[in-house]
Amino acid sequence: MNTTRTDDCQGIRKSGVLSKEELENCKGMPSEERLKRGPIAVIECSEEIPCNPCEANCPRDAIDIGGVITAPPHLLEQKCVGCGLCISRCPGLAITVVDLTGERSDKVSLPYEFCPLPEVGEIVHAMNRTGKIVCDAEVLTVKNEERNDRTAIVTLLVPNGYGMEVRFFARSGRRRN
Amino acid sequence: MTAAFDKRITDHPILGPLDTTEQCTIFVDSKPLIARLGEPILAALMANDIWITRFTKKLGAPRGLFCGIGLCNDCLVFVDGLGCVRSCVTAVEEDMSIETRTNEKRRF
Amino acid sequence: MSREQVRTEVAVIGAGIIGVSAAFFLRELGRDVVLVERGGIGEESSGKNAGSMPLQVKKGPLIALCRGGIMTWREMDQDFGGLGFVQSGGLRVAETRQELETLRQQADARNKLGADISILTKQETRSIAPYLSTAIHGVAYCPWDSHCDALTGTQSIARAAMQRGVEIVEHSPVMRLEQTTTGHVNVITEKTLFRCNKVLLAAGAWTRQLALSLAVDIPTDIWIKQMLVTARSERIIKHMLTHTRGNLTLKQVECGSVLIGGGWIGDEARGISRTRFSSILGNVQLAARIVPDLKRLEIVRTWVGTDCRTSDGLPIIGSLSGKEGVYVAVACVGGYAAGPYVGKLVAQTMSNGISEQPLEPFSLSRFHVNGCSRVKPARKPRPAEKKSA
Amino acid sequence: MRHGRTRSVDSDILVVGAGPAGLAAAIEASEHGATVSIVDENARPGGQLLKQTHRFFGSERHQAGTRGIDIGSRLVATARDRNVDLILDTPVIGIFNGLVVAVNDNRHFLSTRPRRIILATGAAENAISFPGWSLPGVITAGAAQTFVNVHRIRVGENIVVVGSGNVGLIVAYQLMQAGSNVVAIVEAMGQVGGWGVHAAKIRRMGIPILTRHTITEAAGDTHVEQITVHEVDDRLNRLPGSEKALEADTVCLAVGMSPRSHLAEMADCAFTDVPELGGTIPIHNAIMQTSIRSIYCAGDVSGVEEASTAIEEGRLAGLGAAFSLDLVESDLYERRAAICMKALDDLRSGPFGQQRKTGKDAVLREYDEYYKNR
Repeated sequence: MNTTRTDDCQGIRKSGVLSKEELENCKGMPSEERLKRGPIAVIECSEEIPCNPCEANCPRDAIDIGGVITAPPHLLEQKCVGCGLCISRCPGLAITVVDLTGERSDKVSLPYEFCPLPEVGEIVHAMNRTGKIVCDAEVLTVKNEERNDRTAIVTLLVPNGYGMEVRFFARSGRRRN
Repeated sequence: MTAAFDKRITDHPILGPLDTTEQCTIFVDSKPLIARLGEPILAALMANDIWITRFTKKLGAPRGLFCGIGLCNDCLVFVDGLGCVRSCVTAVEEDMSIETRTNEKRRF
Repeated sequence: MSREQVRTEVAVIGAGIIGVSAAFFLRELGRDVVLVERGGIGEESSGKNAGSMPLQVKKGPLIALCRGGIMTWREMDQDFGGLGFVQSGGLRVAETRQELETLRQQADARNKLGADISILTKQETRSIAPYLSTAIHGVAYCPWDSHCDALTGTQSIARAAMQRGVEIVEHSPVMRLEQTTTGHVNVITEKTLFRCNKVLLAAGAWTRQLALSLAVDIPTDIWIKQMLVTARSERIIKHMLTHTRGNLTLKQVECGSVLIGGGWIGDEARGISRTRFSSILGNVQLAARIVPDLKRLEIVRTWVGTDCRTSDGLPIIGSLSGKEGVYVAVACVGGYAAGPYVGKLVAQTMSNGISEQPLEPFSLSRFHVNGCSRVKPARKPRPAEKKSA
Repeated sequence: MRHGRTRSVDSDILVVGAGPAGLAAAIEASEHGATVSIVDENARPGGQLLKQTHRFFGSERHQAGTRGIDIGSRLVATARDRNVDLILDTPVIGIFNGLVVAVNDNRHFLSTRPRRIILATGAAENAISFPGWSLPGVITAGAAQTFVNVHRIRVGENIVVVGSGNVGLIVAYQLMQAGSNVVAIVEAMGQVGGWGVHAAKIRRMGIPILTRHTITEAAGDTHVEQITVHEVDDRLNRLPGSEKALEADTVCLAVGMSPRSHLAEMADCAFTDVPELGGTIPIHNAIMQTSIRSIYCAGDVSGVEEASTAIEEGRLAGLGAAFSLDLVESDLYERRAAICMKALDDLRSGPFGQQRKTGKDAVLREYDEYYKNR
């Protein structure tokens, strides 16, 4: 079934996918300048829902929600170093850490709660926010530490330009040649 | 079901590997089947690919799992010694003898 | 608010078993009939009872009514179906020698009135009903005893009446009745005025209030009683069972459920009836004592129903003297069996002025002296706990 | 049908339901020195928390970021630590004028007349009907969750989820975690019902959310084999010619829940209808006391919300019941109640909580009306 629908660009409420405008207006998105400088969290959380563990767990106080628990998180991009601790803390699994500084490829670290976990070096189908396969990716690291409480953090190597697009992956059964 | 697939979730990213150390034998329509000790009858039936617990009396329509928490009474089966029970909330026991109502000769 | 005016030959008030049957038979006799009901069809006593129809527990003039009733149920079930009618024959159990003696005496009296009861010894009982407790001393057997499905019975008769042209108006409480100078009766609901030649009051326990607007007292009251039903099971009970003491009815219906009743009373608080736990317990204990196999079954539901009671235990049927064109037909405790026949008799009376059985014993005038009620309302039921003692 | 007393229950407070609300109520009340028993019909305590493998939202107070299953085990452990008497496998069958009657696992009646009753009986799932809805393979989302996450049985291979509220979205995700394939989520409204983050999680796995669609048939001989969906207009009328066939063996219905209020009804509690909270619920005040002074309610039975609000309501009910038994000092009572109420307000803020907040306010108004008119 074709999963891309005409209303995909109509925003999160209509389609479940953040539109370009929503992403741009999202307070958890780092600026382009900041993205160029090194790894950083990308918090794709645009709605007012009662939730704040990202703020509570950030060791550098780089996420601000404020007094009202339903306020969407505000990423303080100068403080964030892209440590990735928030990835597994987010109940909505809405946080990734991206590193766009690589010469040939971007890095995307994302939460993965499926088994079996991919292996390092495995080639996977990288998917965008609508589930469309956009490129191949190589699994760089797989971390399933106890502090992440069963949410594994998988870091993918994707071609330059895909770091802000790839948000999920599917196993392909292939390995690096 | 159209295709065969593994009914037991042997590994799970959050819940971990399935514990199958404690098993028991139950008899479903006189056929011996393996169940996990303490699981509901319906889980044991489904794990063994039995999805129909009964046929309705009036229309002969099949019934099976619906609510899963003992509210809807769709999944009634007959257990020797216990009578008519809700299979989704009644735990299996060793040597339990269960009759699904796939056999319409039985008049319930 | 102006009401829509509707002309009809006969209006029947109350869509319980008597009302729907009367409407059915009035239509069969060629009358133009509207049936007006304050709630839904068969929602009160006629839908909430346990469907027991034991003829052998009836006495006096009720026996003939009940025989007619059972025959009418049978005919209707053959005619259009859906009544769940089963003439299983009934056993009335005696737990002691004295009780068996009581049964013997009652059988002698009732057989003269056509009850066809025979007394079976312990051994004979065991041979026809091995499912009964071995402690049973004997039973009275009556081939007339039957049961039906109260959930569908009244509904099915109503449907048949509709198919034959009866108009049924549900959810329309009758506010008052008026006799006009032209000899008509106006039946007034919130939205409609039904102008009719004749009206039948068949509103069960609510008839008393209805008749007040005509300045007539119909001495009935309400008895709240409760019933239980078990999960389906293989066939255990083959007969309609009753107890000499009158506090148990037991039958296994076609789907396999066992219905347990016997007039155990429920509670009432602020107009809402509720089951009473001691009654559930007592009823269950008694049922399991008589049929030990019931211990295996689960009770899946209990509920309360209502019974319309009269002080002498007989129904009130016939025309209201001095009230031209107004008729009444209300049953009594255990009146469900007789219901369709009561409807038939009153339909015949309303249509032809005469019925196949005399209705004099059931006339309202038995309660009245010079237009005044001469009896107190029926007494309060005894507490259930005492019944099981 | 056997009867007789096998064990006696003589606690001050009887809680019905060992889910998040009931456990929280019991813990709170026992903290103030009340003796508390919880009766639950299930073999394991925890209620719906037993199948919530996902992380919870909320704040630190609500153990946000912790998985529901773990919150459940913590609550159970705390209740056991506080000597709360957990009576399991024991459905309560009725409340007769203050007499609570249950049937325990040996099929014996257990009856007790506690000084206070806290009803935390939860909610039951709604269903929708369509041709084929009674076929094996059409199940509720809760059934799917129970069988997948508690009993570890895969309920189907290719699954269609009906309803895109949080339950539908979360269950779809958990079905995927269990190795099933979710074919699509079908939603009759023009937009996704649940939170964007849950929807985004589903979409990026390639699962379509068919908004403005409804299921119109489940076909199959003795099990679902194919699903038909139709597109609908604003008024939910099917658009002719819009039908699509989906190959699926299972349908999960996630179409809302209704409070399980039978016991409150049997106890003669006054009711009000609040569609925002799932239907007819017992009216109650801010500390969850119903119109019957000795009966409190908490959790979904007092209005369908979620586990974090259920826990807060449970605390309030436990606190209120203990206070009414003179076990809590006034200022402590007021302090603790204020904290719970503030937490509830937080959980009900924002566009998604607003509706529930409005519903709860309506219940409080009804309660005041009720007492004014007496």
